[in-house]
Amino acid sequence: MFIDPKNITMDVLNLTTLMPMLIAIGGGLVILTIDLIKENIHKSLYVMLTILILVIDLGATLGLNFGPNEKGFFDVMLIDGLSILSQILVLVASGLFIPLALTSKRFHEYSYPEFFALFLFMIAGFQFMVSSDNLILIFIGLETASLSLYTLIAMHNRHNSFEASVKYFTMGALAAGFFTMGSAILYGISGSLELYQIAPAIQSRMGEPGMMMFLLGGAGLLLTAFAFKLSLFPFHTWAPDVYEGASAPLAGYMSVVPKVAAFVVSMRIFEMFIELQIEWVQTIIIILAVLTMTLANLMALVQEDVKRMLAYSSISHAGFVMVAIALATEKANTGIFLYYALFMFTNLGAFAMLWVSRHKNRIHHARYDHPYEKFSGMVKIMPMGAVVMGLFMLSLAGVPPFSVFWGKVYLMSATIDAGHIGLAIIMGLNSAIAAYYYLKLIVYMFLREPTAQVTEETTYYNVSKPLLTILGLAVFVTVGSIFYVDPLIEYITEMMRATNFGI
Amino acid sequence: MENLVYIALFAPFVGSLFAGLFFARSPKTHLVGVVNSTLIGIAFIAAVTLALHVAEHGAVHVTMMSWISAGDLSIPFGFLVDEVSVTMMLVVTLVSTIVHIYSTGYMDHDRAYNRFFAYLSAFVFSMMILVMSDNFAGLFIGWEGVGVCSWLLIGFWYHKEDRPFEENPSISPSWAANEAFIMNRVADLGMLVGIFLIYWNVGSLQYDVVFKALPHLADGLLVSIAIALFIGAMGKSAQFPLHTWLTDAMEGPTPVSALIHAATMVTAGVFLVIRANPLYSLDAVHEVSMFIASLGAFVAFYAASMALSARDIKRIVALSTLSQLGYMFAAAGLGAYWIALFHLAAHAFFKALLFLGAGNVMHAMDDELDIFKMGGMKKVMMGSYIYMGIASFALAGLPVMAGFYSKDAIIETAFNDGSYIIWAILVITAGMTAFYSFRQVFFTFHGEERYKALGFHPHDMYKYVLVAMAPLAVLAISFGWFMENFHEFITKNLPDYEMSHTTHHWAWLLGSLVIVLAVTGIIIAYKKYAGKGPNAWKRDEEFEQSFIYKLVENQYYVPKFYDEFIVQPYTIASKKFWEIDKAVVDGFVDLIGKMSYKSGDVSRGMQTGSLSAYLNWMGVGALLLIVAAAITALIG
Amino acid sequence: MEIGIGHYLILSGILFSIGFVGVLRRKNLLMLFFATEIMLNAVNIAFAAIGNYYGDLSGQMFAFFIIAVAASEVAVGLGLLIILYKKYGSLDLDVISTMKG
Amino acid sequence: MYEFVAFYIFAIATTILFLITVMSKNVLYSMTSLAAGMVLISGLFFLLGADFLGVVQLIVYVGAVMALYAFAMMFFDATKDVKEKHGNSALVFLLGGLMALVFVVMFSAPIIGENIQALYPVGLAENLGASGNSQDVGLVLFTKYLVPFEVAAVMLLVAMIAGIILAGKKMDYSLTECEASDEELKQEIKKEEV
Repeated sequence: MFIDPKNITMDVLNLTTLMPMLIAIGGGLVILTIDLIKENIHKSLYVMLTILILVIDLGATLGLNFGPNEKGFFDVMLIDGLSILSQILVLVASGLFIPLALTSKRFHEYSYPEFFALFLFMIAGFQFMVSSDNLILIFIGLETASLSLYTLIAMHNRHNSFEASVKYFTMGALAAGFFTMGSAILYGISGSLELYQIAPAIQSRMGEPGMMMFLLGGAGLLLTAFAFKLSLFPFHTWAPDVYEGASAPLAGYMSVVPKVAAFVVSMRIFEMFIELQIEWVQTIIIILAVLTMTLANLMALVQEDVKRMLAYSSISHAGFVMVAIALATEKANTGIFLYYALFMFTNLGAFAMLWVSRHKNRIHHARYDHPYEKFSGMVKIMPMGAVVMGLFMLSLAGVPPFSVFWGKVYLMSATIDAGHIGLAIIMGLNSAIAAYYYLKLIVYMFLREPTAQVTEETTYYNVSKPLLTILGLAVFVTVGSIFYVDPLIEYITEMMRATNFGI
Repeated sequence: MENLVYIALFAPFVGSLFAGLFFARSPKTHLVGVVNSTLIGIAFIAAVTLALHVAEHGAVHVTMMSWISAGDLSIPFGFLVDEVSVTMMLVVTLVSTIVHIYSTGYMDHDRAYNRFFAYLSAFVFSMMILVMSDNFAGLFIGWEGVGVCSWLLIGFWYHKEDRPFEENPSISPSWAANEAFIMNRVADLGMLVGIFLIYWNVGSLQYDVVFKALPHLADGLLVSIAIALFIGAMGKSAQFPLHTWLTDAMEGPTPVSALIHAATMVTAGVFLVIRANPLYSLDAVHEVSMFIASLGAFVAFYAASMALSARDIKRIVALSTLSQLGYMFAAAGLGAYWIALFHLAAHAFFKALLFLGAGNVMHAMDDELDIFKMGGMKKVMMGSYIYMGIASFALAGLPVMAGFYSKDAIIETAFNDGSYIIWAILVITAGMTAFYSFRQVFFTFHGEERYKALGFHPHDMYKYVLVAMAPLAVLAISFGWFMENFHEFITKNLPDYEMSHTTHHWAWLLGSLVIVLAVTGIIIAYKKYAGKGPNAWKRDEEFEQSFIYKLVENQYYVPKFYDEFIVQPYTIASKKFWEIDKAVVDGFVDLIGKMSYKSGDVSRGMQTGSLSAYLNWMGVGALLLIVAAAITALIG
Repeated sequence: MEIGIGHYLILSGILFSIGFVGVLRRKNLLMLFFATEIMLNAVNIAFAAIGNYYGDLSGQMFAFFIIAVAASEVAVGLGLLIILYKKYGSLDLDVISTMKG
Repeated sequence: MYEFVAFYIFAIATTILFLITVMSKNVLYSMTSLAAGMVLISGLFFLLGADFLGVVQLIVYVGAVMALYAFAMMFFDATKDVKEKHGNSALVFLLGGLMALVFVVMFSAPIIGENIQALYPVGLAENLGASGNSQDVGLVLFTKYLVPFEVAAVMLLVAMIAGIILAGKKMDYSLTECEASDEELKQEIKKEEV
């Protein structure tokens, strides 16, 4: 039996859409190959190589043509503004994260070249996830990224990190079940796996009896899967433990990059539902968002460990941003990216500060690596460090004119514009509660006397030049936000206009 | 030009951050002083360039952020550099540059040297926002900013104890700082009301939009807005009855007094009235304007009378500031806005000079303020003597000096307006001004060397500081010569004020009258206080017991009145309220706090650490969503 | 009697729920993984059935990829289990709960 | 009729087998019933005309995945009964039952749309005279779904690396928890390896 070769021209395939991901995957393979050829190369080579690949990847991403209908490879790939924007965020955050490997002390995960290969595969996974509206590719990209991430967490090689990894993994597997079931229902009612075809199909069938059942059921299942990824209440339970178990930089990274990717897919899916006038989805998302930010804030209030506090605060921030999905306006969507672009530097900076003072064993507390006591009187020992950490805390608390403030204001104004005044008030109240636990750390750092264990030696334990560079960069971006926030908004808005939302 | 605007605005801010962030806790370093002075100097150069640009091409308007818009509320954050604001910018940056340089010498021995510069630069930044803003919101932000910085700087030596000063009620820097802040808050409330009224009725806070819309508003409303805004101005410019904070604010370091409580911040009220001139020149608010003028004249006289008997060298200068602010308000109230602005600028130069001179004396006398303990210091402090002499001549309004032109113009305005009472008060005050300012000079620099007996060894300031003060001295002398140019420049923006023919006709007489009075005042002061040897001045105990002296000495008992009738009852009431508060409000707040903690603890319970429980939570969540979906779908 | 798509889908739903019960109920990690496999298998039936009734291959495609994902998850999951077992000496979920609060 | 009988046999059998998987206390029983259930599911795939999928199900699941599980089971020596504490079994079954109920209610409604066109219809290769599920699958998989296919390859590579690393010997030492300097540590590891 013989099948005729299909005649497919390169133009139709639009192969360039694949470039960024191919660079990341190729880079990962190069690293694996180098390791095969010569063992025991110092990790700084891999770090540099990874950064190089990330830069090339970023260049390729920026060089792509994009638009609402820029598709490639049998319409599996979709390079619209949303995709470009999120890829930029992912790559920039990764570029900030990787140099944190160059600490003065050796930690387990960085002794593997595979760490860097897996990291690049993970990035490729995220890139696929955001540049497609095909549910299959989204799923595969998601799983590739997640499986790499589970491994990266476990490679930190402590009791806690295995526990964290297993918890994340198991709940992730359950979420995968929900995602696929939700996709099956969407497929059932529309006969397609591509969002741009699903939306009109659903629209034409809206009136049919029983259709609501499927729509809401499917939305509920998908929402479960993404609420898990975005750590919304009550699907957030993994987050604090995983952040605690992972190394500090990875925890900071996880509070940004996977969430950005998940937000992009949520925007594509749930805003489609909202555009179809299914109010239930909107209501449920608002309820989840409000519950998430409030409860996470309350729980952050009673934490004894700074890293865990930051974990809960990241959950709360995610809840805050989730409101924008429910609004589904251009301004709200712009706000999501603005928020994460600003939050990224501040939060990674804060986690990097934890990393600077990270010890191999816990000298301050039997269980926690970063209890509040560790930071008491820090200003006397490490004045610059205390000021920097204080700046990050103020920014996270939303104090003007630091970066996160603009994100908060923009999102709240988008909320008011959409007519949800009450919601905006709840968001404001939550920011007020949040300020309390950020200030608690500042109080510890500036107003307390250092305890006996806190010395110069212990606070500077893990510091190195690259870490300081990253911190400096983060401070710079956090403090100087007033100067670039306006053009940033313009850029994001422009990208949002070049986006395909299915309908 | 846009860049220059930002440079002028942000150079002080950068300086403040530089000193505050990097050196807040490090030991004193001259680097901070030099860098901050340079940055302010840069701002000054930018202001000069902008002034030249404005003179040639007209106003520069930049919008920094236009997107802070929530719902219907939209507050563009823009800056307007026109003839009025650029004048203010020049004054502010010039005086603050010199004060910064001066402070590097004056604060040399202070432990908190770096902190001082952080605050001082922050003040300049706030002041720049205040004058450069193109809307009332920005103005208010700057207004509050200077208030906060002033609070920080008055209370700079917060660690000083309350000191029992026999002539003074016990005043400490922190007490004075709080007093200034609270009085200003009271006044700011009025201003805030004014701003809200404008926003509700016009729907914008942009100056140009507001002023265009004003004539269409109801008369009553306009009067309310005018009064509300003026209350704000009264607080910041220390007009009666909110004036007591200014003299007490002298507890702050002297450079602060020179910059904030003489040259710049206290003139913000005058600036506000000048800025809002389209409002205050409306017919509907004529009464308010008249009130402003009358109050100004009253304060001018009132403050001058208190200065006659004051013994504290800084307090005298402060009271003279108060008096001169009265002059400015009188001019502004009478519609001569450009003259008010001219006097504001001239006053800033000579008053800053006077204060810095007084600072030199204090520095030399180990912070001794009582002029009765000084005398004959011109031998040891020639530089300061010349500067203070020049400044006092300017203040007294002797010919050729800056003060002569501006003050004379104000007095002429009053005459021209037909407000003869105001005119008379201002003329008499001019004589008193000459007397008390020279009383101070003669007490300090002439006569018997009383300090020797007390064991002081005064010496003059560093040379470079004296050199740095020179520009102020030059301007104190010569600023008046440019009155015509200034007039031409500023009336492009502000309404002109024309003198009538009669006034022109009598101008020489009016001028001479003032001069004669001033010279008389100086001569009396000389006779009384400058003598040496047998004619040396002796304390007249009997006179000091007289009612009038007591009245003036005690500032007309206004502070005492405040203390007895406002502060004390308020304290008692506060104590009562505090008790209630502790029981009810505090309890309530505590309850909220406890509840948040409690609910945090409770919700923390869901985080048992067991993966099984987590999966259950997730499962329950998913199920709830799906069941809710099913029910919703079945119902509707 | 005709077997319609509804039959397959209901079967799929029931199997999914069985897997779900397993996930909620199991305390042994290995057996918990079995339950997730059941859920994925249930979804596969749904995809195959819908694809069949539309006469469309996309459903089968999704099912293929789900199988691939399941296989990968097993590899990573078992790796994690082994290392966890080495450290904790147990696969009981209640034992592995040092992080809480 | 044939389809009817086959479906019910497969359906009831898989349900029972999977219930055993979920309920059994013994890992061996649990795993065996899971494998058997998966075999029966491949039968359902054949019924649905998805021949290739059925074959893959058999090979990958029953062949590879179950072999892995069997290996793991031996590693953990979990042949004996597993003790599990069940706090609230009733609640779990209630939740599961509720979930099943919702699915039953949901899927009782007609899901298939009348005017929906198949995008990749079965019988793609029919006009070439060669029909068969495998060929159709191949055609679609290597055109439309080539990208996901390749990404899945990367995913499998990731899984392989993850498995090797996590189960590898190097994980027995934790650099993260060891305060010794890098040099000492290397020596120690070398010694241990020898």
